[in-house]
Amino acid sequence: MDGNLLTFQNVSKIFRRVGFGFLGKAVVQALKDVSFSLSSEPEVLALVGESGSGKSTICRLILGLEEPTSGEILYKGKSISEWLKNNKKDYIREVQIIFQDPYEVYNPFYRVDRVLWMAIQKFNIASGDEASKLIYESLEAVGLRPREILGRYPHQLSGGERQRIMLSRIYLIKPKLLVADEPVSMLDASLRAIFLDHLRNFKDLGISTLYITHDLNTAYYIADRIMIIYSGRILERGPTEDVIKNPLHPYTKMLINSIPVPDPNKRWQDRVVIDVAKLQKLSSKELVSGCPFYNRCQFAMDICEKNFPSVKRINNQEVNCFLYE
Amino acid sequence: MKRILLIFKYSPKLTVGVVILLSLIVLAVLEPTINYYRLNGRSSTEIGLFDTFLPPSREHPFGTEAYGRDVLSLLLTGLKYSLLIGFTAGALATFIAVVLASIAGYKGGRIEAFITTIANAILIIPSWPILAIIVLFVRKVDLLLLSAIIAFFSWAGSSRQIKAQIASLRERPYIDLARVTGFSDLEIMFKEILPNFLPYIFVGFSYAVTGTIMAETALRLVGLGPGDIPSLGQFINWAIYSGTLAQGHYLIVISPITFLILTFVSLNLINVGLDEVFNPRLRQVTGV
Amino acid sequence: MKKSIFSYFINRILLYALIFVISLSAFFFFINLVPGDPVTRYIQMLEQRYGLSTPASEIVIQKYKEVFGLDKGLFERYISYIKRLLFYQDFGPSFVAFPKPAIELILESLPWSVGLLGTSVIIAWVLGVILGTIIGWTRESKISSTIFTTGLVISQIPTYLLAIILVMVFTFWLNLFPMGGAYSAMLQRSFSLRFIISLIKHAFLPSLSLVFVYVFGTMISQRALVISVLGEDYIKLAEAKGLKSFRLVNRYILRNTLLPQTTGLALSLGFIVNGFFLIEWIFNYPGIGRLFMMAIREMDYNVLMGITITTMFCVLTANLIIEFLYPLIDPRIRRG
Amino acid sequence: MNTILEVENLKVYFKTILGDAKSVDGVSLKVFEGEILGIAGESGCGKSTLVEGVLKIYKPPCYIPEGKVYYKGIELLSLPEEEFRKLRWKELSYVPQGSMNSLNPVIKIEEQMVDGILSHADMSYHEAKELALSALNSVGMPPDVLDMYPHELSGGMRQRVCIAMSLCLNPKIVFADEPITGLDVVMQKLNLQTLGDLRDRYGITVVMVAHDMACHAEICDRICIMYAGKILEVGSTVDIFSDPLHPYTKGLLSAVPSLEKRNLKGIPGLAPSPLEWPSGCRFHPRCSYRMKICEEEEPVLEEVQPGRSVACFLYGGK
Repeated sequence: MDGNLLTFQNVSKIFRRVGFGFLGKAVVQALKDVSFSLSSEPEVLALVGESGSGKSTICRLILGLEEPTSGEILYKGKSISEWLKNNKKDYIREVQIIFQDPYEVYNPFYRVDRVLWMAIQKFNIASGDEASKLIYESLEAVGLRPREILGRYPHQLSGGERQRIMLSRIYLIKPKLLVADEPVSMLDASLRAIFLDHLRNFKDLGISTLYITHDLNTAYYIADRIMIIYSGRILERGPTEDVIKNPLHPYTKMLINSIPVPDPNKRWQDRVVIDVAKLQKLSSKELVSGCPFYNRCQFAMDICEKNFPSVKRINNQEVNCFLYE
Repeated sequence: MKRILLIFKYSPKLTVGVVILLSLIVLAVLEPTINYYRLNGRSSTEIGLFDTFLPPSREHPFGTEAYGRDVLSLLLTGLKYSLLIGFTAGALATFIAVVLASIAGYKGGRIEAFITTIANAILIIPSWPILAIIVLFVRKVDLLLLSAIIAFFSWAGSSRQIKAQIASLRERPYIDLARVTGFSDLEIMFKEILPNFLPYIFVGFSYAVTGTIMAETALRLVGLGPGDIPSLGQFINWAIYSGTLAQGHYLIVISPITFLILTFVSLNLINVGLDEVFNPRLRQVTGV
Repeated sequence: MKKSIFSYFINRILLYALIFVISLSAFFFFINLVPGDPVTRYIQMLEQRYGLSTPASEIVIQKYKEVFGLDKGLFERYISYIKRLLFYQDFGPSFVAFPKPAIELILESLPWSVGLLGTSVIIAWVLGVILGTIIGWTRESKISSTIFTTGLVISQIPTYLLAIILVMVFTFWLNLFPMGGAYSAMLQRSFSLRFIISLIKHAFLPSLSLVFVYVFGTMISQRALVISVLGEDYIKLAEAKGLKSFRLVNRYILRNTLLPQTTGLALSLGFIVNGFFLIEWIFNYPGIGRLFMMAIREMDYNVLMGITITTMFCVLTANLIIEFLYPLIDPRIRRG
Repeated sequence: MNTILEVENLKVYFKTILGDAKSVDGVSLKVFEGEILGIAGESGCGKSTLVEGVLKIYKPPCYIPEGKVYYKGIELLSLPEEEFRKLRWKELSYVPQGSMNSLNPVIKIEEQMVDGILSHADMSYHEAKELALSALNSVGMPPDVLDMYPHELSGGMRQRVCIAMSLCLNPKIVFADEPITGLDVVMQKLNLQTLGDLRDRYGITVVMVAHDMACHAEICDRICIMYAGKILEVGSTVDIFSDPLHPYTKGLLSAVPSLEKRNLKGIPGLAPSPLEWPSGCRFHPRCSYRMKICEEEEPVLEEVQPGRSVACFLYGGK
């Protein structure tokens, strides 16, 4: 037991797409040597990366929807495959998720409250009157009026309402670990803040959250710690304030520098320069042994092409970059 | 109930299709009763009950044919048997299609590729000559065997339709949600996926019914298959071989053809109507 | 990039060869496992038809079986059948026209079928695609939706039933078109105008019964494809570009429906051929469809087998040719 | 400042079986020559439909029950289709949404760029290709892109091709509809700056629709805030950000996350449905300054300061 809630130990994931026929299959390296952990104290850890960087794969690995190609994922010191084999019920009760899409996550055939009833039933949370009391309570806890929600079909509710029902589902189950996979990317700005506040308050219920996003802004708003992932590799991690105010990795710097500032008096002063030809070459996803950011990095050195740097600790932050070797 | 009415209101095609098909089914179901009264308990296929080629009259609304049988009675009997074979073979074919498509769509990977290839092969290869040879050489063909043989060659089309749907349903996040709520594979199949593709199963079924009735009619038209089952195809065969056309009694040939076409058209209207109603893009607009 | 298209072709050829061999084998065993061997059934049929009172002796049946190679074990028969087929393209002798080989009968009728069917399918498909694109593009207008509804009904008529109706109306009732044969029996084969007119006159009704139904069938599916393409973002941009209607319809809409529409044609070929067997029979057109019906009446086993296998081969080849066109239609296949 | 485009009481509705969805419900708006105008608002407020309505590139069941659009004094919506077609792309050009597949997947970029040019300009294929090349060059794309198919380019690159395409004919106005949604931040910045260049380097007027206020802050001169099919506030970017007037604008701005401040505030309540907008001021159910009159009467968009309009009873609004 390392005392952590969740630990990734050198996890890699390779997808092989099987096509029918006699020739041709595609190999995609989604994750490479990913290691991180969530402490047993409730915290919000943000995993920030572009689309296709492998963050959704991490989410599916944790939920047991995929298996790692190599490396191990430990939950409370025991590997996930072991959990799923012996104590599947306990595991899925303790590790839950909020999906990105508030529309497709509801089966259009059923009423929306079914997701709550099913959770109660499958996890033996309560029965009879107490169950409906709990459902009322959990809906109210996320700011919904139960009477306007119960008995409705998914298409009768707005995206904001539906996503909040997902929140109330988590409130009902009270897992130990919540994986939130881009939960606000399809919500309007005016609703995001309210949603994120609820998510942050889950910490008080003893729920740790892995907040997966492409948006540094919301990560900054909600997370205690931030991890930056790029092309299947984690490049930098550390306390939110430190990473945002003092980014170390060139990629993190570029990200922060590219975010538009909502203040017309602080417009961008520099211009983005991108070598299009280089970018085109990069688009083919191959198994690279060097730093995945090599092609776009303005500080790229020869060593970066073939080798990937080990973790370097600077103050509270950890970074994988040869600039700090 | 209100939702169902809204569906019909939204799609007139569906309504027309359902009305026609239901009328045909009612006619087929009432056939024994109607014919009992009209022919005083005699069989509609009995030869020489009346004079040959009588013109339409009150007694014989469609006249009589070359062997002195009442055309209307024969039509109803034919309709009954055609629908019976169609629905039996169609149900069998749909069953095969649903099972195989579920396995393919849900498991994916090599199994899916294998089943798809088989289905495509059956779809591509002209099945009618094979069907004809089998029926020709099998000594005793009864209704059930005939349906089974036809079904064997007819599942591929509906399987294609259904598989595409399952494959798209499989990717939906609510399947993942069910999984992390502790649903088993079977529960997911029956509780999450099945209800959503019931309309598509019906679409597959009606394709299969159309296909099997067409195949059966074609077989009977050239005189293959069990002679004791007077389906509409058999009726047309009798009419053609007794020189009905040469003598100018067109109504006798036209009427069974009309019944068949009505069946096919109504099934297709239902298909198109269901697609209009359940097409996800339209669904957002209609809210049903 | 060159490599990927080459491997695509190889891949397709192998796949079709595999499908052919498997369906051929499945078909062979299927037929041979059906109880009652063809020779016995054939002799029984002769007995019944000519009212022979004394049944044929065992020796005669045995003799027949030897000639047709039916005396050996199932697997042995299979091997020798495949061997003959692959090396000599031989289906064995015909029962009825003995000792004329079945392949000769088939090769005599095949060109008529391929010619008539090929022309009809191409005409029907091209017309259907054009019509479907037009009514899809103008789907709001009254005329288009009327055509659509009419097409919905017509496309459901089986071709062979339409053929019966056409024979009834044009041959028996109006006496406008001749019945039977590919050309008038009084004419010699030649390149004269009279012969060609006769050829067209005989082919017109069989062709029409197929074209009429498939034009509307293709039209319906093309309309659906056009409407789904119209919802794509690239159409919105193309409209914003102010393209002329013809270019928009031609290069942006039609072009993008071509791949699924061609796939649809490939998949429905078998079905079309099924109906065509009956059409030839109804019109007494001298193709393999009619030959097949004659062989059924006479229970001519080798001819039946031969026709079925030939049709399989032709349809699979047609499919392969269509799939070879895919890279021309869709660059995503061409470039990996 | 010259007005180059004027929209008058434009309505764009969608027919549904539950009645009309009034996506754009009476919008009046002026676009000045040489400016970058931002149209902001949340999903379903009708901002994209507004652009489609102005360019008349919507499809049934969408229709325009009333409204006028004047471009250099010509009323566009009543123009014959062929006359309007001639204006599109040449004068009024368009950049589609970033995340979507806006390029025809089966023909080469070259043909897609050239056919837009040849539909409007009387020149040879070769000349058109030269034009396309120089347009690509001006957004920093290499010439070999012409020989590619869309699927060989990344999302951000495709978007740059679209921007290059839109300026081939040197149009007067470019409408950009959510031009950077779905792109990664670096590509967002690059493409946003390129859009800014259209005005700075070629003097093209740009109308940009985007839901992210921060994007507007980066490049826009003026911003129009839309809510529930109506415009609630119009003003210069600096004014809007430093002193938002309408309660909705205030709420929207405090909900914009940023790395500068770690506090966010949402707007309570939910967005209304276009099938049935609220009575009176459409924002009143969610507004914390709500008065009695807000439920009954609809405020009018009115100029309260020079170049600054707002539709709210707090500032008159009658």
